[in-house]
Parts: sequence; C-alpha cells; structure tokens
Amino acid sequence: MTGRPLLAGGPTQAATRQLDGGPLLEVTDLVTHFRTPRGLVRSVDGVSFTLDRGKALGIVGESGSGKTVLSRSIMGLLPKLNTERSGSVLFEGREIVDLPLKERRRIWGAEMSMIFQDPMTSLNPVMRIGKQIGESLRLHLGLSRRAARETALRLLQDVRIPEPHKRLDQYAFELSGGMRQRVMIALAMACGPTLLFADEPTTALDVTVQAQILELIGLQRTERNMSVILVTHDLGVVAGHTDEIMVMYAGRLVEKAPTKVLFANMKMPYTEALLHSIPKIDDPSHTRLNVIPGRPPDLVNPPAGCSFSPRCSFAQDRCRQEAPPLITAEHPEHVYACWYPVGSPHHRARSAELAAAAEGLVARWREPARPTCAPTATRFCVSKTW
Amino acid sequence: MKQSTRPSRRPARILAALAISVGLAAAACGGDEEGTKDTTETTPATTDGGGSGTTAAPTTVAEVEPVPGGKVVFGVEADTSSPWRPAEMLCAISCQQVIRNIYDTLTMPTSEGNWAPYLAESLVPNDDYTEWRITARSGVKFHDGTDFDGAAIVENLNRAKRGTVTGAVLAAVDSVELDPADPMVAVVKVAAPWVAFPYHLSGQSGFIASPTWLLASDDDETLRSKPVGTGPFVYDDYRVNEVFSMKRNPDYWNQPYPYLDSVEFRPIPDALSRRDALLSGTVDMLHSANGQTIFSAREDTDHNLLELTAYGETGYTLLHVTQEGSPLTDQRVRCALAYASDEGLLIEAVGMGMQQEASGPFSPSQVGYLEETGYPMDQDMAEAQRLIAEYKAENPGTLKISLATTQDQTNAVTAQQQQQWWLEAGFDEVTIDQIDQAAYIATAAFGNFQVFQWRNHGGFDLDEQYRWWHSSGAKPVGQLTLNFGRIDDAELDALLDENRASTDPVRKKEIAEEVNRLFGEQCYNLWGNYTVWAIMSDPDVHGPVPFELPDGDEVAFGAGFHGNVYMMNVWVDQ
Amino acid sequence: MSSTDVPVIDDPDAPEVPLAALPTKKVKVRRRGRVAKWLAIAWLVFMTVSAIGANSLPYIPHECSGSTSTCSTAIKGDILTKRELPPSWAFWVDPVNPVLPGKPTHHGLMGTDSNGRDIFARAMLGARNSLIIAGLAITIGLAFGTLLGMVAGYFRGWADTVIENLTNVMLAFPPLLLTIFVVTFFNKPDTAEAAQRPLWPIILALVVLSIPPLTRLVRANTIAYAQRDFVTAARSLGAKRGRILFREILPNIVPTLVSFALTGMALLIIAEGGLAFLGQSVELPIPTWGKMIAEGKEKLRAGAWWISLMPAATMFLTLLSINMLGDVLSQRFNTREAIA
Amino acid sequence: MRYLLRRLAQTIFVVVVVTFLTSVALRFIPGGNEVIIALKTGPGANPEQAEAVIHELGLDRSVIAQYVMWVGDFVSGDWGQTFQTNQSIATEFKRALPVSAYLMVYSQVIALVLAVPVALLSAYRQNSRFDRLASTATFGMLSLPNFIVAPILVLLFSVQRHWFPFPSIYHGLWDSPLDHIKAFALPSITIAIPLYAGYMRVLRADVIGTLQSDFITTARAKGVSTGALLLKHALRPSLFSLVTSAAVQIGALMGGVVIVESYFSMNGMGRVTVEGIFKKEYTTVQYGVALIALVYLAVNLLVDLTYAWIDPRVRRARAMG
Repeated sequence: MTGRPLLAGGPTQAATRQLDGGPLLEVTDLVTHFRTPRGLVRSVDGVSFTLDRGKALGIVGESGSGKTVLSRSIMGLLPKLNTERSGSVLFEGREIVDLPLKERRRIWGAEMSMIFQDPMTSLNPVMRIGKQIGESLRLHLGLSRRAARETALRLLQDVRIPEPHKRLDQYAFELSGGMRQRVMIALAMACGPTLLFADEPTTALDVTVQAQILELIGLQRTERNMSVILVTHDLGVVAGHTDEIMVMYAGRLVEKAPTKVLFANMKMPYTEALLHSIPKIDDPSHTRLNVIPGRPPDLVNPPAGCSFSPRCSFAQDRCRQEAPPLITAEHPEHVYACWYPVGSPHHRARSAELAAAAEGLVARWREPARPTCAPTATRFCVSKTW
Repeated sequence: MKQSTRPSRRPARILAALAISVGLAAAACGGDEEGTKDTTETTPATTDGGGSGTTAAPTTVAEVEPVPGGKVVFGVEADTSSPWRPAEMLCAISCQQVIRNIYDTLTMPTSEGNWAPYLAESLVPNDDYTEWRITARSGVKFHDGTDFDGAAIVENLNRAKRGTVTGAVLAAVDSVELDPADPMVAVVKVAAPWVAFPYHLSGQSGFIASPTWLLASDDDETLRSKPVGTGPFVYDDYRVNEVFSMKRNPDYWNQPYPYLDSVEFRPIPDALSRRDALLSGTVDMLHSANGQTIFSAREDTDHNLLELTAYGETGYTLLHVTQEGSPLTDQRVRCALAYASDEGLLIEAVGMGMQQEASGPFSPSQVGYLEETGYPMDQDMAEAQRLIAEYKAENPGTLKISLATTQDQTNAVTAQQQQQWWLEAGFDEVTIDQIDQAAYIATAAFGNFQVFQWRNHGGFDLDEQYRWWHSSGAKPVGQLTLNFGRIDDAELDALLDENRASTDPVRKKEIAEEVNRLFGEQCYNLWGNYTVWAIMSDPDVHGPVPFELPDGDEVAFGAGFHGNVYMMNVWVDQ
Repeated sequence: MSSTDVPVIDDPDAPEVPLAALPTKKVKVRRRGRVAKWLAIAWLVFMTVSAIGANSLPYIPHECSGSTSTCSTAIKGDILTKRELPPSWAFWVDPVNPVLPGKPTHHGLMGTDSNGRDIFARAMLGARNSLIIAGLAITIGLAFGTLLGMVAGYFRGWADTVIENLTNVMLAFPPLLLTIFVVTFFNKPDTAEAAQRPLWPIILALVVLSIPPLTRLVRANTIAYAQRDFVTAARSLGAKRGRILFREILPNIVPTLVSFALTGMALLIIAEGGLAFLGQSVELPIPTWGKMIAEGKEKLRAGAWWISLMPAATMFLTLLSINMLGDVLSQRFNTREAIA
Repeated sequence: MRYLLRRLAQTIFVVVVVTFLTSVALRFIPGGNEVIIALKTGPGANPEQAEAVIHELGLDRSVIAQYVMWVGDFVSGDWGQTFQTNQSIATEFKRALPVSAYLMVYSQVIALVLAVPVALLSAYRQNSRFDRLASTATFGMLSLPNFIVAPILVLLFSVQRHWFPFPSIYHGLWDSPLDHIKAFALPSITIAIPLYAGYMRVLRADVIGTLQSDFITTARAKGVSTGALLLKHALRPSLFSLVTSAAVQIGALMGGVVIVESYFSMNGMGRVTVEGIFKKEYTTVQYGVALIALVYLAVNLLVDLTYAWIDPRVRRARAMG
C-alpha cells in the first residue's frame, strides 16, 4: 500500500477512482439477524439502496430501528458469532459481504471508516491522540512513526482543532467533547476513505458544537470528495447535510427520498412523527415535546402487517394485516412503504380529527401551572412537591 | 558407646531440636562379639544379631585402589545447628556426622567394642583407675596452624567439664592439668575409679578444638560457628538450614586420608525428600532411619545401600514415672500401657517391617541384650484392661493421660495408634500433644510431659546410660536433666554404680542383664524397636568402610554412632 | 441538553443496542456450563450432607484378617465417633493383605490408612472440619470485612484512613506467616497436662487472613454505590445512615460478596492444608483434608497411594466445585473479581 | 510530591505497627523466655546465667522499652546473632532476601507471561473451545494446593528425569546462570500455578469488559489486526485489577511461600522467619516481619506508580493533588 498517494488534505483516492463510474456502494437485500437466547433478533431485514460517490446519505430512525446495525453490517464490523448476515454489499463494484477478515481489515480505515456516537468512549483512554491517529496511517499507508505524527498534526489542523501541536500528546480525557469528536473525524479521515459512516456523530455533543461538527463533516466531504452515510435519529441533523434520506423502522427501509423531496412531501406517518419530535430552538424551554407514542417493536416478534401500525395514529385494519411494499411516489427517487401515506384522503381526514382533539387537550394542559421539570440523566422528573 | 537421642523412629524433622541433649559420649568396655564389618547379606534387620549391615550393591572394599579428589554431597537428616564449640554443641546424629570431620576425638571405639587412642597417642590409667594420663600425638597441627599438645587437651577438657551436656558426662572428673614434666601430657583425676573413662573421649567430650580459636571465639560470637580442629576436613562455609561445606585438609596427620577434595552436608529433614534428592542426583550420599526409604532402597539396584544395625539405638516411648499425681507412678498402669501396645503392628504399619521389635533398652549386639526380659512384648488387651480396672477401682475419677509427640507424620501415626489402644485399655481420655520440633527436647528435659516418644540408648557400655537412669538426675519438673523420665530406683542406682567401677566383663554383663530385666518388670519405658539406619549412596561413591586405627585396630563403624559414617576414607570415581 | 433523550422519553428501557452489548452467547455453550455448574452443586451438596452425617456413616466392621488389634482400633478409630462404628464400604474384603493400610474396594470405598481407619469416613469428617474451619472463618471475616469496608467506603474521612491503614498492616504480614503466628500464639507446648489444640485458633488465624481483602472489596463497592442515584435519593428523603448502609447499599454488595466469599473459602481450605503440612493445624486425631494428605505422603510411593490421594481428590473436587460455583455466581451478578 | 510524602508516612506507620504488634505478640507467646534461656545457655543453666541472658536481651524491661531498643538496633543495622546458631541475623537475611526476591519475580513473571496471552485470547474468543479449556484448566489450577503440586513436579522432573536439582541449591544469577535457573525453576513454577490461575481469571474478566468498549470498535474500524487490537488497545486498560492483585500477592510471596521454600530447602524470608517462630528466635522473627513489611510496602508504592502508567488520568490526578 505504500505506493498509494498520501491523501490527508490532498486530492482523495475517491477522486482518482471517480473514473470507474457506477455507484460507490450498492446494498441489495441486506439481512442481519442476531441469535440470542430470547430468539432471533431481526435487526436489519432486507434493506437495499445505492450511494453514489461524493454523496451524503442520511439514515434516520428511532433507537432500535436497526440503523446502526445496518451501517456496521455494511462495513462488516459485526462479530461473526451468533450473527446471520445475507444479501449483497458491492463496494466500488466489489462484493464485500463474505470477504475474509483480513481483506475487510484492509478496507476498514483505509477506504471506509466510521465516526461513533460518543467520542469520550470511542477514543482509547490510555493512548495519546497523536498515536491513535497515527496508528491507521502507519497501518494502511506504512508511514514511519515520524511521518505519521506529522500527518496526524496536519489532520488535526484540518479538523480545526485549536493548538493541534499540544493535542498530539494529550489523552482523550483532557479534551472537550467537541474536540474529541474532531479527533474522531481526523482519525476516520486519516487515510482518505471513500466512504465515511458517521454514526450519531453529534448525539453526545452540545447543540452549538453539533452544528460545527456537522459542518466540518460536510466540509471534509466536499474537500475530499468522499461519500458520507450519516446515521441519526434526528431528522433535523440530516436536513442540511445530506443529499438523500433513508428512514428505517424495525429493521426495514420505510421511506427514502432526496432530502428536499422528503421534507417537501413526506409520505410516511412515521417520518412525519419523527419530524415533529425535533425540538425547535425557538421553543420556550420545558415545552413538552411531541413524542411518538408507544415503543419500538420487538425485533424478535415483530407485529404482523405494517410494523409501525401499533403506534400509528392512522393505522387501519389493512395496516395490521398486510405489510405494505415499497411504493414509488411522485418523485421517481422517492419510495415509501405505507398503505395510507401522508396526503392520502384517509390520512387527511384522520389528521383533522386528531388536530381538533389536540386543540382541546392543549387548552386544558396550558391552564394550570405545571411543576417545573428538570430532565435528569435518568429522565426522572423530580419536582419539589414530590 | 554413644548415644544420640532422637525422638523415636524416623524423626523426620525432629532434628533440629534434638540436639540439645545429646551428645554424650561415653565409654565402656566390653566389646561385643560381633564386628562391624560383617558383610554378609542380612535380610531384614529383624534377623537376630546385629551385624552391621550389608549393601545391596556391595562395595568391593579392598580390591579397588582409592582415587583422591572429588566431592561428595551428603544429605543429613537435620541441621543440628549450634555453636560449633565442642562444649556447647547440642549434637545429635547429624551434628556428629558433620563435625567429626572437623574435630578428631582423643579415642575411638573399635569394631570389637573396645576403645583405642586416636588423636591421643596414648591413655594410661593408674592402678586404681582414678588418674588418667593422656599423651598428645606429636606433630599434629590444628587447621589454623596452632600446635596440638597437652595444653590443648587441658583447655578442651576443662571447657567440656564446664559445658552443660559434656559437663554431665564428665561430672566425675575432679581436675584436668598439664603434666609439668611433659608439655604433651594432660593428667585427668577422677573422683572414683572410672574404668570406662576413655570411651567418653570418643564422643563429644573428646572433640579437640584449636585453643587459639576457642579463646578468640569467646569474644567474637560469630567465630563460634566456624570450627577449627585437627580433622581430615577444614571448615569452609556454613549456612543455617542450607549447607555445611568443608575442604580437604592436605596436612592431615592420618595420611593418606582424606581422599575427597570437599564434602558438603545438606540438611533435608524429610526422609522421603532426602531419598528423592539422591534419586535426582543432587546428593551423593545420605543416611536414613526411615523404614519407607529403606524399603524402597532395597529394590533400587541403581544405588548402594548399607544397612546398619550394630550397637543400634532403641526407639521407645518414655514415661514420666515420678510426676506427682500422675497415674504413671503406678507400675500397673505403666505395664497396662505395655500390654495394650502392639509394637509388631507398628513396625509393619509405620516401619514397613524394617525393624526388630525391642525387648528392652539394649539391642542385640549390645551387652545386656536379652530376648526375654519380662517386658510384655505381645499385645494382651484383656490383661491391660484388667490392670487399668484395678487401678481405677483404687483411684476413682477420670483416668487421663497426655501423649507428647512431634509434628512428624510417622510419629503421628504411632501416637494415634497408641491413643486408640490406651482408650481401649480403659483410659477415659488420651490427648495427643504435638510439640514443635524446637521445643521438643526442652519439654523432655524440663519434664513437662507424661508420655514421650524417644529414641536412644545405643552404644557399648551400660555406663553410658548412667546419666539417663541414675536417680541423681531425677530432678523436679522444671529443672533440666537428662533423666527425662525422672526414674528414681535404688536398685537401678546400685547396679549402675557397681558397673561404673567394675572391670570384670562377666559381671558387667550380668549387671546389664539385670538392669534389662528391671526395666522389663517395672515398665519404666514402653519398648518399641531397634532402629535400623541405612546409608544410601551413588554407585560411584566408594565406602564408607571402617579404617585402621593407629594402633592397628579397626575402627567401629561410624565411630560408634549409629547412623554415622566416617567421610575421610570415602572416595569417588573420577 | 443533548438531544439524545428527546425522542425516546417513553422508552428509557430500550436504548439503542450498542455493538458490543449484542448478545454473543451461544446457546449451546451455555448449556455445557450448566452441566458443570450442576455437577459442582451436586458435589457440594453431597459433601455437605456427608459432612453433616459423617458421624452416622453406616460402616460395617471390617473382616479383620491381620491382627485383631487393628480391627478393634479401627472401630475406636475416630475419636469423633466413639460409637460402635465402622467400616466397611468394602465391595469385598481382601483376606490376604494386611489391613494396615488397606486397599480401596478391599477395605472400604477409599481404603484404610496406616492406623487402619476408614479413609472415606475420615474424609467426610475431614470435610466437616475443613468446611467448618473455612466456612466459619470466611463468615466471620465477611462480617468484619463488610462492616469495616462499608464504614470506610461510606463515611470516608478519618474512618477510611484508619481502616485503610489497618488493612495495610494486615496485608503487610504475609498470610501464612500470620496464621502460623496466630496458631503458635495459642499453643501451649510446655504443659504436663493434656494440651488441646482446638479449632478456634485456626479459625481465628484464617479470619485475620480474610478480613483485609474483604474490607477492600466492600469499600470499593460501597464507594461506587454511595454515588448512585438511589442512594442520593434515599439520602435526600432523610434516611438515616444505618438504613442507607444496610437497606440501600448492602443488598447491592451482597451478590459480589457471595461469589467472592466462595473463592475465599476455597483459598482458606488450602491455607488450612498448608498449616497442616507444617504441623500447625488441629489436634490429632481430628482429621482435616490437609492433615490426611500430609499423613499419607510417606506411603505415597510405597504403593499405598490412597491414603494421600483419596483425601486429595476429595479436596480437589470440592475446591473445584466451590470455585466453579463462585464463578457462576459472579457471572450471574456480573461482578468483576476486582479487589482494588 | 505531597503524595509521595503521604505514602512515606503511611509506610512508616504500617512498619511501626506491624513490628510493634509482633514484638508484643512474641512476648506473650507461651513458654517464651524459658525456652530462650535454654537455647541461649544450653540445658542446665543456673539462675544467674538465666538472669544474665534475660538482662542481656532486655527481656526484663517493659514492652515499650524493649521495642524502642529493638528499633534502635534495627535502624543501626546491628541486628545481633541468633540465639542458637550464633549467626549474624543481618547476614541470614542478606542471604534470604535475594532468594525470596528471585522466587517472587520468577513466579510472577511466569504467571503473568502465561496469564496475559491466555486471558486475552480467552476473552477475545469468549466461550470458544479454547476459552472453555483454558477456564477449566484454570479452575483446576486454583484448586491444586502447592503442597500437592510440588511433590508431583519433583517426581516428574527431578526424580524421573534429572532436569532440575532437588532440593534446590541456591546459586547467584551472575555466578552461574544455568544452575541459578535450574534451582529456581521448580519452586517458581509451583508458586506460579495458582498465581497464574488467579491472574488469568481477573484479566480475562476485565478484558471481556474492555472488549465491549466503544474504543475497541473504533480500533477495529481502523483495520487494526486482532493481535494489535488485543495487545495495544485492550490490554492496558484492562490491567487495573491484575496489577492490584499482583501487588497484593507480593506480600504473600515475600514471606508466605513457606511450604514451597521448605519443601525445596530454600532459605527465603518466609522460611527463615517461620523457623524463627518455631525455634523461638524472636529477634529473627521481628526483623523478618519488618523486612517483609518493608518490601511489601515498597513494592506497593511501585505498583501505585504503575497505575499512573496504566491510566494517565491517575497520573493527572496525582500531579494535581
């Protein structure tokens, strides 16, 4: 691998491969199940999509919808033991599903890499930052210790970390959350991957930092012409930073569309519910959020029919009996899986009903002064009267 | 004869402690008939007679020319560590085995059971045996260059007289002085006729150390563990519990000895470990009284085995017979214990059948040995129960007894067996008291016990037992004495005193036999077995064999100490 | 405020499954572990029952072949069982070979020892003594260790300093040395009267041995739990210290303690054996496993292997069972064997 | 710095308490003085001699005075002689210390060198055949007391084939390296077996925990090989409990391996001290206990410093406080 150009900050190898044509990633009917004592957990249940070079795809869903497993399954990061995986993942035209571990390792970090949710726990607590970044450089590009260090420094500069010199010899615990995530990004991009998975990259961060990090990822994407898969539960996060959005529920793809199309014309009640659950910055504090009622489905025994039906305000008998197929919407790249999508007559009627009911409820809620509620880490609401 | 007192049978670890009391060297005349160099193949030691043993792989003594040089590592059963000054040593068997290579004794016992001068040129009594003139061998030098002369003898004997252990032996010595006329002669005056005096000089009391060194070590305590003598080997290094090493004395007066360049003694208390050490090649030679090891050595054709039974010691159970309030003051109780015991069984179970059952203190090659002494050798539980019942009828209350033993496992088996027998005989309570090795001898010497396991009484002459049995040693509990059992018997005293002054071998034999019968009748001790010692060695080790004394006699095996061998004429194949 | 908690307010129990927490156990594997676990428990139950019932083991007297005394003594053999006992679990009796020591199957299930005593019966008595010694020691050690550890961990400050230094003092004594020291201390070597060496000095010695690590363990756990929300909550409700310590914290530590105590018990059984080898255990003829093994070692290579090996095997299996049970429990409670 | 001072004070405190307790306890061991006198003078001492001995040894003074006297001797290095053998106590310990130190180091090294790879692999392939085998073997080793292991090793490797000497004969490492290794091999292995088992279990549990951490996934996603993953990433953060238990063992190893030392006839600290107890060589016992405590505390200080290496956070906290 030594012959490869060093890419940090320079033209990426993605750029050089652009000529190959064809999509960068082509996932077909990917299935990932886990064997557990409770039974088979169907975390990813037949997902297909493609991703072009340089594009950003957002995968959105609640906790347990299978989005994280999907991203790891594509990468091949899941442990083999007790995992059932089938389907096909073509990366740059090459099947990588059954690649031996050795081959996969060659791809990891070099051509595909991943940023994780919690930068505190995702960085090795006992290894200096410089060494952690340098490790993949030395591994994949065969750099010397010294060159790796220099490159790591450049990477840290690239991700706009203040005082990058100093950081090289620091440990993760000595950095702030935002800086840590920048380090993670630097680490992920060290070898100039063509595909970057960002798994909830901003969830653990402060709101103001969130935006900076997303911007940074976006910036690096364009600079390096790499593709990004942004995995999040937050539609707001993906809105400004992706070309395309894929919504997952219970291990399945339930709606997919170019970002603008989706926000303009979402079809799934689930997608809509997700959208409503985003807090708006201008909301007064302690505003009660719109949450999706009920719990995500049990992936061992998924409900019959549409898996969202038990929680769907618009569900009909048909939804509970028959799983809807993926239907193409007005826009050719917009697909969804719903018998009564947003905008359909049934949906409209039901919405009106609900809105009226809600009106009344809200009025009653607003009247008495509610106890101050301070969400804690454990989400207990401790009031003074309690 | 010498006595080494070791608590009864295979004292694996006992040793350390033992040392205390021992070391008396004594003498007596009267040789015994059987020589030590009997080389016939004796099968188990239980055969009559105590010829000294035989070797499984016989060493062909005379035919091969000894080769000088080489080194032997000898596994001893204990580190009888002590101040290595003759008068202060607490010298049990291992100590004797080690230190005899550094110190020479004034006399040596012969294989005939007589005594002969060794480091002394001659010992001459006056007519009534109250004065002995000891002439030093001329031309002998100590390892530190000091000349050996009459003054050295005087210095050593005077110290021995003041010593605690040797002092008891030499209690009858009035004075030791240099002959003003001859600087090579020391004159010893004794209170009463003492025929057997020279025998005592073949043991600890006769060890001669350099007077220069003795004086120096008075001030510097650390010197006391670096002995300087005239012996065949010179002190090299001593590490407690680890090793005592010595080098050849090139100027040894008794040429051509020694053959070996160096000898190392390694204390390995556990008999089985000691044998393992031989098997693993770490030691070249060892001594052992453990029936188990002798048993397996007999089947082992790869190593030499030499079994020693001549003038052997007796393993027995010592009873404290004069303690106030103790049931053991009653002869019936003592003999009941004897009736209840089945020594034959113990010999089978513990000693692997290696030893002969004892009928009294004297082993078959010793003067006074009797096959029948009146001591109940066969178990008779009914008789034991009858005697106990009789005693209990007269002395109501619970009948309790405490049995002291060591931490040694084989002793524990014996003790537990005895406990069972005695309970069966009618005792209400029998407790076993396992005493730390270190405290064992002190416990015995202080008299803080009722029943005690012990081993000693080997040797040549009854006189040697004087300190062990004479009522002058029956001190109260809490005072140290060698008469551990505090035997106080006028008849016994008379016999011992008569023996001391007697020169008539026939009468002496009668006296000894009478003593033996007395013990049998009184059950002062519970007799166990006659110890068998074995020397095991690598096939390339030659010897040990007896050597010739300056006056032409042959020395008694191991200088008369059961379980000892002399190292100066041992040699190895190069 | 981070946005994590926002959309899942109703769903606190279903966090996103992180990669590593994904179940990795193989069902098949589990089952095998279970067999071993049940075997271990079965063995321990067997040992406990036998230990309790050791006095009533249904021996039948030997057919005595060798000397009659042997047989009679075998009957009185166990001081702890003075009744008209014994043996044999013999499948058949060997009329030729002497009874001392007797082969297994010819003379009892495990044979007889040099004193002609049934080894099986003694191994069970030994089980009782070894288990009583180690069990009592660990229990008492547990009581002290828990108390000290909780006080140190909860109150911190000077109490913590004092207790930490005390444990340091105890740890600075090497364990075996400490036990020998304690045992020797209660020895009465120079008495004409019968000297008894009862169980309690050994138990005491082992208690002293077990306190420091237990204290450390409890302290570390207490510190961890004292910072938990439920303790804070209880405290804010005005709960008394004692209540917090014993009702809130203690129940959470117990699982860890139980599995740790089992391992500790195994160690103490070994320690007792070590003492026995140095001749520092209980009075003769009371059997413990260590003593029985030590007693038989002389005959080990003379063919009478059973005297040592039978109790050794019993001891080994018991220790193995205890260790495995401890492991199962600690997995169950998901504790780490951290003594820090 | 302040931290070091505090540790030093603590060390001194512990040594003082340990030795003081020892001296008090020794004084009350039954049969003490009598035996000492007998040992010092031989049997048959007269009352004056006994008196002299008692005075010479300061046995007629109060516990505190005796202790202060002892501390003086200890610090000045004038440790005197053993009662019975007239050996310099200082020399005896000078010989015993390296024996114990070598035994400790070798057994720890053997145990750790075996435990680390096995634990890593076992944890990595949790519940695999290897793991089950290793775990079962570990339980077996935990359940094998060294008084059973030692004779077996000797039988196999000394008696049946003469690979190692029995009993062990001490040789300095530099005097004759081969003999040195041979002498220490069997005792070290005997001690290492249960140590290994303990370490293996502790480390395995911790590595399993560490392997579930996010940063391990990060490292995997970098394409790090399994070996590097385990050694470079998983091992160090998992060392905490291992180092702690290894530290606790040091005290035990310095003086607590009496059975092994005795069986192999090695005069280590433990054997010398225990023999001192048996032989009522009280001064020897006191010095032995003090030395062992000192070594234990010193090594623990070292171990504490190791924590800082393992976890930079500790270093940080220390530097601040």
